[in-house]
Amino acid sequence: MFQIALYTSLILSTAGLLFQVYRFKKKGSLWVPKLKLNLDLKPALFNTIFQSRLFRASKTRWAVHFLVFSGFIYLVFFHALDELTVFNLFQYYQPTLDPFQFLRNFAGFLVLVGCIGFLFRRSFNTRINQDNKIKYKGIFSIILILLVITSGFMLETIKIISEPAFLEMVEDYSDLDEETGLDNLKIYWKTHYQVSFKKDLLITEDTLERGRLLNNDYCLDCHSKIKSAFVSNAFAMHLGKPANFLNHYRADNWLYPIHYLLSFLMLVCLPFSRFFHMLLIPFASARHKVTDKYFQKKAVFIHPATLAACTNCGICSEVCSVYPNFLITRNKQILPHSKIESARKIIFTAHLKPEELNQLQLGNDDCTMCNNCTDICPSGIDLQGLWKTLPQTLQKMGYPDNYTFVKDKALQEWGNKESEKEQATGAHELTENLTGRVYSFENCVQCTICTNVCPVVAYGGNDNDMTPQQIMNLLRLGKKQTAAGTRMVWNCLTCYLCQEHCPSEIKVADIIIELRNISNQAADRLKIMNAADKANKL
Amino acid sequence: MKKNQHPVKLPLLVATGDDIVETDVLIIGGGVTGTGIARDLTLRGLDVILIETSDLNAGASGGNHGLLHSGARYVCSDPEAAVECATELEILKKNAGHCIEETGGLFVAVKGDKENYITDFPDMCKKSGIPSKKIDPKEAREMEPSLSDETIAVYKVNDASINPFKLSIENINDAVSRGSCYLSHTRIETFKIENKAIVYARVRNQISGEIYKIKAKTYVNATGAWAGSIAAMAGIHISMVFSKGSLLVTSKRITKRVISRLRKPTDGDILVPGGVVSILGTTSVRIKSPDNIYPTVKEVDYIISEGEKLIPELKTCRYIRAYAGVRPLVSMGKGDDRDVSRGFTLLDHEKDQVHNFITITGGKLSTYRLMAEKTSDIVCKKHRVSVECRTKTIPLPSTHSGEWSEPGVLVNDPFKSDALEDPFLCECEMVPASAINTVIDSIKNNGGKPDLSSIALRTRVGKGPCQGAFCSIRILSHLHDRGEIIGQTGINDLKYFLNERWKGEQSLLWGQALVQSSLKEMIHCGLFGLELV
Amino acid sequence: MKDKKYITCDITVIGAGFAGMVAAARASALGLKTVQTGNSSQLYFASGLFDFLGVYPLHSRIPLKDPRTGLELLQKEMPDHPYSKTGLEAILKSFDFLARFLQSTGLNYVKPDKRNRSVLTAAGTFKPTCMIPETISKGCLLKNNTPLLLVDFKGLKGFCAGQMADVLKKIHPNILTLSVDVPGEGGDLNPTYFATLFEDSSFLKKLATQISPFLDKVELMGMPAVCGVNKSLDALTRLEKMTGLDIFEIPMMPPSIPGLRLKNAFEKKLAENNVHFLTQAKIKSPQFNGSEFVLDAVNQNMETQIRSRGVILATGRFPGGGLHAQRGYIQETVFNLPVYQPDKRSLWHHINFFEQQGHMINTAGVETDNVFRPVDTHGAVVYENLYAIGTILAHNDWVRLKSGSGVSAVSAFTSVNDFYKKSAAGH
Amino acid sequence: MKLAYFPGCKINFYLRDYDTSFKSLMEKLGVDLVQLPFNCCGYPARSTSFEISVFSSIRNFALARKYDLDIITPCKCCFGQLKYASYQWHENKELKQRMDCLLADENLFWDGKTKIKHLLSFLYNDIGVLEIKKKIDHKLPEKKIVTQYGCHALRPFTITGFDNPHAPGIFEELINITGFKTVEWSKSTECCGNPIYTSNKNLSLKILNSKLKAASESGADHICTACTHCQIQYNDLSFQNECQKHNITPVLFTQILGAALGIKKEKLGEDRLPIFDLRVS
Repeated sequence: MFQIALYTSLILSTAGLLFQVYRFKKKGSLWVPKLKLNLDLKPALFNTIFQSRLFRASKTRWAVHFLVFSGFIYLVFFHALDELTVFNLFQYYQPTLDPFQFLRNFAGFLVLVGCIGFLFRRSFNTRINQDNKIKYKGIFSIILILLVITSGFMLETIKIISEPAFLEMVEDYSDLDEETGLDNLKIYWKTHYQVSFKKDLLITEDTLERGRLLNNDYCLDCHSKIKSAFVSNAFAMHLGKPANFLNHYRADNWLYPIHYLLSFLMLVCLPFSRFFHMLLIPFASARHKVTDKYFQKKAVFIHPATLAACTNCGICSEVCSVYPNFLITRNKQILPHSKIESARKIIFTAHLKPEELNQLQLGNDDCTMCNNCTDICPSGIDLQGLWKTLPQTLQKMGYPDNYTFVKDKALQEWGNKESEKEQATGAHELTENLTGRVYSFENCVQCTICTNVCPVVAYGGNDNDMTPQQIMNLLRLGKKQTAAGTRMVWNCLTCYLCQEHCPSEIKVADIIIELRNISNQAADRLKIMNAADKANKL
Repeated sequence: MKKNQHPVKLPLLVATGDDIVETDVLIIGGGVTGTGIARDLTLRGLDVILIETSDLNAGASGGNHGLLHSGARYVCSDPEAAVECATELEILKKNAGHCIEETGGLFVAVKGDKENYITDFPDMCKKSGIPSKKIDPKEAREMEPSLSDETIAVYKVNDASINPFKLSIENINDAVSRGSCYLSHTRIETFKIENKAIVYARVRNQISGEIYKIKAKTYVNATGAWAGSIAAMAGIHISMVFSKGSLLVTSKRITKRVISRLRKPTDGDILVPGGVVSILGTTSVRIKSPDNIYPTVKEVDYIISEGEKLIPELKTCRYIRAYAGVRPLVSMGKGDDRDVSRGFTLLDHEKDQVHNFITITGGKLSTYRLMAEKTSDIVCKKHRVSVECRTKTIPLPSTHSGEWSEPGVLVNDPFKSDALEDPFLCECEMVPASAINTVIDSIKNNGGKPDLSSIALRTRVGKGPCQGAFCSIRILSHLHDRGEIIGQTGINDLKYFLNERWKGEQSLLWGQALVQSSLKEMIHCGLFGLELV
Repeated sequence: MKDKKYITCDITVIGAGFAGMVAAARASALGLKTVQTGNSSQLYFASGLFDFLGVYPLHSRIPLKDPRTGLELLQKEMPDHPYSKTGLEAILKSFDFLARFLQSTGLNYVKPDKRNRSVLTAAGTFKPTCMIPETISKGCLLKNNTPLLLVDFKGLKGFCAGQMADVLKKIHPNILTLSVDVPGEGGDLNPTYFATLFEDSSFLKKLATQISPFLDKVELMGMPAVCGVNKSLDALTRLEKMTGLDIFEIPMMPPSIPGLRLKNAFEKKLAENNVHFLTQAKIKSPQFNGSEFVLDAVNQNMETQIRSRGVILATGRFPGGGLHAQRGYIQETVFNLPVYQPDKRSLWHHINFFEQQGHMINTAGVETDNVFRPVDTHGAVVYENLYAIGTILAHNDWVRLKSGSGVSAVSAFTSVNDFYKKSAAGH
Repeated sequence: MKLAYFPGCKINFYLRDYDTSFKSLMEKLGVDLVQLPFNCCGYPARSTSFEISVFSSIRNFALARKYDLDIITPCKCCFGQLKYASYQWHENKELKQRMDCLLADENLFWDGKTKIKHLLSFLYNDIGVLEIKKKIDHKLPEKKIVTQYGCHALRPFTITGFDNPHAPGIFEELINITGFKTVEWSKSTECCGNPIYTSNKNLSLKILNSKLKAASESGADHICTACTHCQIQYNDLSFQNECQKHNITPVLFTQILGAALGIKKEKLGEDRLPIFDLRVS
């Protein structure tokens, strides 16, 4: 059965891997131009083995992660695969011998502590928790690890206390029976190896000493002191009465398959769960940044495999420059860890609601390209490359950035929706409200100085429509929405020359900026409306 | 812009020497009544010439609130007129919707207004069948936040605002497109009367100085305040009384609805929104002659002091201009001119021994169509034409050249595509060169001569805050560029135009308006030295 | 809590229009530590022509050939007019100072002549003025028979050569016109940007080619005043060399490029002279503590307390904000000085815009003593070291008299000199 | 002197040398810089929401306030935005309350006391040109240079109070003491085009080009900005296609002044101009 399970899981895992590779290739061909892989191996190696990027990002998180990583690596290579590794290295190898017994426990302990650390962080980290959907992502993998480790410890514990196992061993490796002092050995093992016997045994110094001698003769070659299995031993010591019960039902026999089945499950899940990051991060951190070549070739995404390397750790969001934007708009798609999740959805499942897409466009628009997230990403994903390419993708999907949207929109269409918008705007929005108050622009004396000093008017040519003064006049004529839809409002450099030169001291630039806010809001609404229209038609 | 919508081009009247132009009906006076009659008669199949001594809406038609009464204002003083207003309102809403903004109206009483008028008001409305609805003052202040906090009673009625310029332009455009003829700047010199009938009218083109005759079967005198002097030419005496009403235009629209004071109609108690501005009025001052009228400082201050009781903001807001109109009243009685008669006077001069001469005067903007209908009825009777009036049913078409008289009109698309090729000549009201060109063509089609004043009449040019300071010279340049003006007339035209604008500003120049006008004087007197020319 | 700064200085000039600039120029030239507040954009409205006295008496409606004759009569008839307080010599001196000051910034003016100069304007009319930029000066060569080419530019609104030619035809029959399609530019041309194009040789060359067909037909060429911003004379001379014509600029409506040149010149030179300029700052609650003025110059984000021994009030009239008209009366906005004004609003304006005597409101303003210190209703000086200069002064309808720059310059010059003399004596 | 260093979003990854040389310069002048976890200044959000942009700035102020430090930034855009936000915060009570609430959520507060200084105004006003001149021990060669003031520091003057917005001079003064000679040009106070680079690249480059043209016509060898954004515009874009013909090299002000103050080459960043090796002592 072990063999069947092993091979099945190996086959499944390989199949999964192949599938993923195929998927990346297929999706990749949709989104990414054919570029050489162009790998840079040194940092990748470094990052893979020592998680150097994570170390740079956060020492504590690195410490916790490294607990799991190192423990896990040990367990995989020196426990699960012991037949391939330690057996060949050490002739005398026995899993119950020190240092192996101790190291196994220690490694398991490390993983256990690390995993608890993971869970702990998930409950207390502030920024990542802003997105509940992501908060619990990957928790399956953590729990699976926990289960494997716990089942391992439980198995060991049970084996320690198990009378039947003890008796089997005695039978296999000695010729002892009741007469030849089996009881003495039992007594010794009860005291020093925590075996739980049904029968009460009389413990005296004498019997214990005899048991010790028997132990030296028969057992010591293969069994180090049980104290070194400090986790399982501790469990065993505190197990108490249920031990007999477990012994009776041969818990060791059925815990063993549980343990390896869980382990195999992990293997199967490797390509489909968070475990996959173990393979993807090396790949991601080996890849070069998005270069201009991508843009020239009109590529719209970074490589899907790189994208999949994200572990939702949320460190990127902790350094995000525009976090305050999120605090006000509560648009999760501002935070990089949410954005990348959405990007993954777009590329792999393509199921995003219009509002979500719009939010993503808006959130991504807020990005200042400060590169903080990319710089810190422990997985080495070129996040900024993604943020740069994302607008093109979204535009193709019908969610252009607001500038393009407004530019392509006829002013007429803009004006037609004016009335309905009038109700929606201005509600509870904290602004200077310059555009809403006549006195902020009515003092215009039509001298056209603002227009004359404006670099956009001077160099804009066909790119521009209105002049700053005409914007003021549109406002006076009650055409706020039309004014908001003009290109001038979007082309404005906010250089404040107009405002500085206005003889009537009208806050021309501030008004134009406020109009751009209005225009942005209007564009958002229109885009959602358009999307809804489209959906309705379909 | 749809370029193919120009009015049908008329064969230009080339009248020289003793040439006689013949027609069925000669209408004198290009106000709303005159243009209304022209359209009415044309629709009934008559051939019409309309002459106007200056240009459209030069008299009271251009000097009023632009208010379409629901009738509520007259329920106490003149219930008959009230009913007329109510019926006409419905017809106009249906047929000339593009000239009308259905704002709705509020009648508002503030502390200190007479109690019994307030309490009687709803009953009187009911009697005349005019819908009105009582509104809680608090709620009213939510609807119109600028209302005084001393508001004590509010009634909602169906008042609406109308653009009288657009109305006249559309009426005459429709008449012309159906084959009638409009001659602006054409003045009656004399009537030739023989056998108790007018044989022909000698007219003079005010611009070219040409004199010629127009021979018609019937002559309609629709000259409003000048009805008396025209009638006198035919030897008929009409006793006219002139009452000047002044109005103020604010720089922004203060209320959404028409606001009237809930009291016996007097001065400064109506505020009518018109596009992006509000118009506050009026006064009632007896004057001797309807010529050369303008609002005085005293009137302006009085109107504001009355208006601010209703809407306190009127005290501090910026005013763009003031203008005045003359109510022509055929009066016999005494007292306030408002009491005399707001109903119209239709005189068939058959009784005065001139058979083919009709005078229509008085009345109000709200009932212009009815006045035109009644007048046309008489004309038709004289012509033995038995076609029913059709202005009740046939909607007034909307033409392109009428569009630009609308405040705040934006033909949106050109901005995106043609902004570069189509500069704004008037920046305040955003009138592009293409619009000016359309209007120039339309004026020329009607046989007129495009100049600053006639363009300003048909567009928003000069009506914004700068009051012609910047746009005048730009448009003058444009006219020269197009070759519409040749020779010296340009400067005189400019001076005349600026002076006309000035009449409307000089009484309310303080604060920012004074700043603007100082700038205007700096440009036109300081730099160009126009006062020396 | 706004940022607060403290400055101590000799003299504060409130206002950055023409008069304020001259005052600051004079004060800094005399070595006074000067602070200036205001909005210099008012200079965009300046024609760049310095008038002395263009018309007097007003009802004559004839431009004065020689301003001195008008001045004599004016001094006799209008003893309250600012000119009556200074005399011819001070006026000429102030013009001279101004010319030298501007020369030092690279802006050349033609010094005053005994006769007024007639400058052709964009409306086709002539404006009598005294001192003019060199770029405009050749327009005064215009004689009846000089063949003249008037050039306008498509897209430059409010300037039409054809219209000017039409107006001028009566007195000057020999005019050709040309409307230039500006290469590389479409649609509206905004003067300030357009003017910078003239500083580019390749643009001038293209322009010269367009003019070339007219070269043998005319001797003189007039064009709108947009020939370069900072190096206007240089640009004009280059164009003259390319075409071989005498060229002059024609002032047009605001924003005026000659005004912009003045603005740039003043701003640059005054900054070099260490005049501390607080732009758009408003003076709030000025106080005098017996020895110096304490002025709070308030910005949106900053408050500057200025301590200054002297103050020059050059806030201008209504457009500059020095005077403010309520519905019933006129106020001075900074010190709330008494304002000479018509009794009631109905007297402010005449019903005829072009009324030959001018509008009465234009004579309103601050009355001063002979060195331009404001006086109260009893004729007593309000503050020892407070001066009012420029268009804010009463009894000077500068628009109609064509005396704006002259009064501004002479009042600025006289008042700063007076303050300097006093403080020199005091030290 | 101790100041909180506000680097702004772009400097770290797009103009690292500016960062390096700025830090060295401050060290040389005896200024301790403290790095705080600042967020974006809020300028980019001006386009979308007034509230966000002000909050971003105020949050930075609050962070600095926590350590009782004033802020210094080498970026004019950040400087202008922080000034603007502090002005709005002082003016608008409703806004103030909202900001207080938002800050309280993160256990922060701001009382309006933190000041924001730009590199140039700090050098000019707080240290003094004479003081710096005294420390200069390496005269640089007389290269001609034009300065670009940067819109957001200069305007609106009534909010930033940086320098005379029409005829500014502090930058020139600070450069002329190094041995470089500033040249007058017509466009020193105009925009470089960077703010709309992402949305309207065409126009942005047109404006940049016009500036480069004016700069080269003035006969300058170099252009210098003392603003991260403007500098990026010149550094990254002025060598692109159409801009190449103007022979103007952008230089960093901090490198010039640093070199003049005798700061070691290595401490001024990686990308240095060869002129630094040609010091005239």
